[in-house]
Amino acid sequence: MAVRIQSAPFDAQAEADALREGDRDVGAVVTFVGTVRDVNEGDAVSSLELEHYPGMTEKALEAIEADARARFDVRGVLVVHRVGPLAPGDPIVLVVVTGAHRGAAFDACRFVIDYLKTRAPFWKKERTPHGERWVEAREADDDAAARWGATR
Amino acid sequence: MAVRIQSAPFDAQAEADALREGDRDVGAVVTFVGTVRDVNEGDAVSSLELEHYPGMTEKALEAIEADARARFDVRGVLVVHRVGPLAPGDPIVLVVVTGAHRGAAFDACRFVIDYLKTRAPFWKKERTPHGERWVEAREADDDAAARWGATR
Amino acid sequence: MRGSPTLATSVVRIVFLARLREALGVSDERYAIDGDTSVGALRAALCARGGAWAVELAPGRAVRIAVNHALVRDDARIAPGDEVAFLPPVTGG
Amino acid sequence: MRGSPTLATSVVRIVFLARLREALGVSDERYAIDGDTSVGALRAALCARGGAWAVELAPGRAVRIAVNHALVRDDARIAPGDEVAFLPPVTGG
Repeated sequence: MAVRIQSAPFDAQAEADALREGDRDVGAVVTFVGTVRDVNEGDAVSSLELEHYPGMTEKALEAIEADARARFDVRGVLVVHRVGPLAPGDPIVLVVVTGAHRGAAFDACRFVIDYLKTRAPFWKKERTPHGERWVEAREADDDAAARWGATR
Repeated sequence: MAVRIQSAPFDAQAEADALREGDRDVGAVVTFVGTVRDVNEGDAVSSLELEHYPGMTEKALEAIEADARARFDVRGVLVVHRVGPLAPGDPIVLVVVTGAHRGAAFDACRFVIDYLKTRAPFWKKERTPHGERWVEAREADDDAAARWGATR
Repeated sequence: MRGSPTLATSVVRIVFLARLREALGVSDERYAIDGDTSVGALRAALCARGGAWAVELAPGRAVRIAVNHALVRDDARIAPGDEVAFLPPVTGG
Repeated sequence: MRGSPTLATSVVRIVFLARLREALGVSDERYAIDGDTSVGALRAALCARGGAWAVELAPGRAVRIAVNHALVRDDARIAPGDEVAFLPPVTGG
């Protein structure tokens, strides 16, 4: 049950091992990693800057994690999100969920990233051949979150 | 697009990095790891032996991988499954799927493990306080596979 | 008309994030509120500054507002010492 | 009555996996088939050996059969040189 915001990269295997450390009842580990693509809305992306709202972002992630644990029978949830300058191919976010069985672990992992994308105060600014621009929110992300029957 | 059957452990981060190597259009990496639980059907499990049917098992995994790529818009699929003696906490199987967006990557990863559990010729023999026994197939796994609208 | 910093009135801290900060040219400011104000009223008052304020904070614009780090609706109350943040649609993950 | 290994007849290789291998006490055997045989007929013939064979390969038992590494139904044909595998329900992953 951890949330971390950092600029350094992360190692998904090491994080997953740490999360399930000593918990031999875990049978399933589902991990999502979001990475920087080198194209967005048809334009090449040469770099990306991640901004967050210190204090609120951590609280928002913790609330999402608590919501996931309330909805799904899982054992561990970890969210690591990077901020600062990133390049194409770089990992941005890591969500790890451990559980006894894979069904709840898949659902919870997908729930966390779907909610993070629409509720956690992060913003991406990308550099393209046409200059810098703030990334627009994607309707597909709102739809994805809505599918979970938002509790708000 | 790879399938490996091995006795050695695997590193999910390294495998995922290799799978998306040089593919900057990847925005989502979904990984499933199945691990040995120290309890099954209420009995403590002290060790596990994984058997497979050399030749057929590889073909079955390749067929599942091809089916996943036909059904879902994903960029890369990797399946690594261990055989031989394993202990509680040990990783058994790794499924990694890369894609431009997370929806298809989650679906494909879940599809692969659901089909693997009901179609790939592997068998687990566990050692419990009551002696060795072959693990029974779980109906929940058949249900999970059925949900994908099996296309024989 | 910016809030007047008189002793009697109390002050809230307003924070602008990401694209809004750049569009408005302000990252944060101390804003004097007189007594019982709502989030909606504050937004309208800032909007009334005209220019980029009127464009970015117009009612139709997708701006979320948080008071002390919690997302709120327009009818939420603001109290002295609160931190009110104006957030563009989020794009993390 | 085990298949008789005469020259005229042809032979298939039968493989038994996991729990079946242990229950039947056989991992694989060369089995003579006379001409055109189906998977179902082969299963019935093995079943007719009685004992564990009759128990494990009885029609109701959840045994899958693969010919040359592909799962098949009972009506599938078997040809000389084929490898026929008897598989208990799988439990991988």
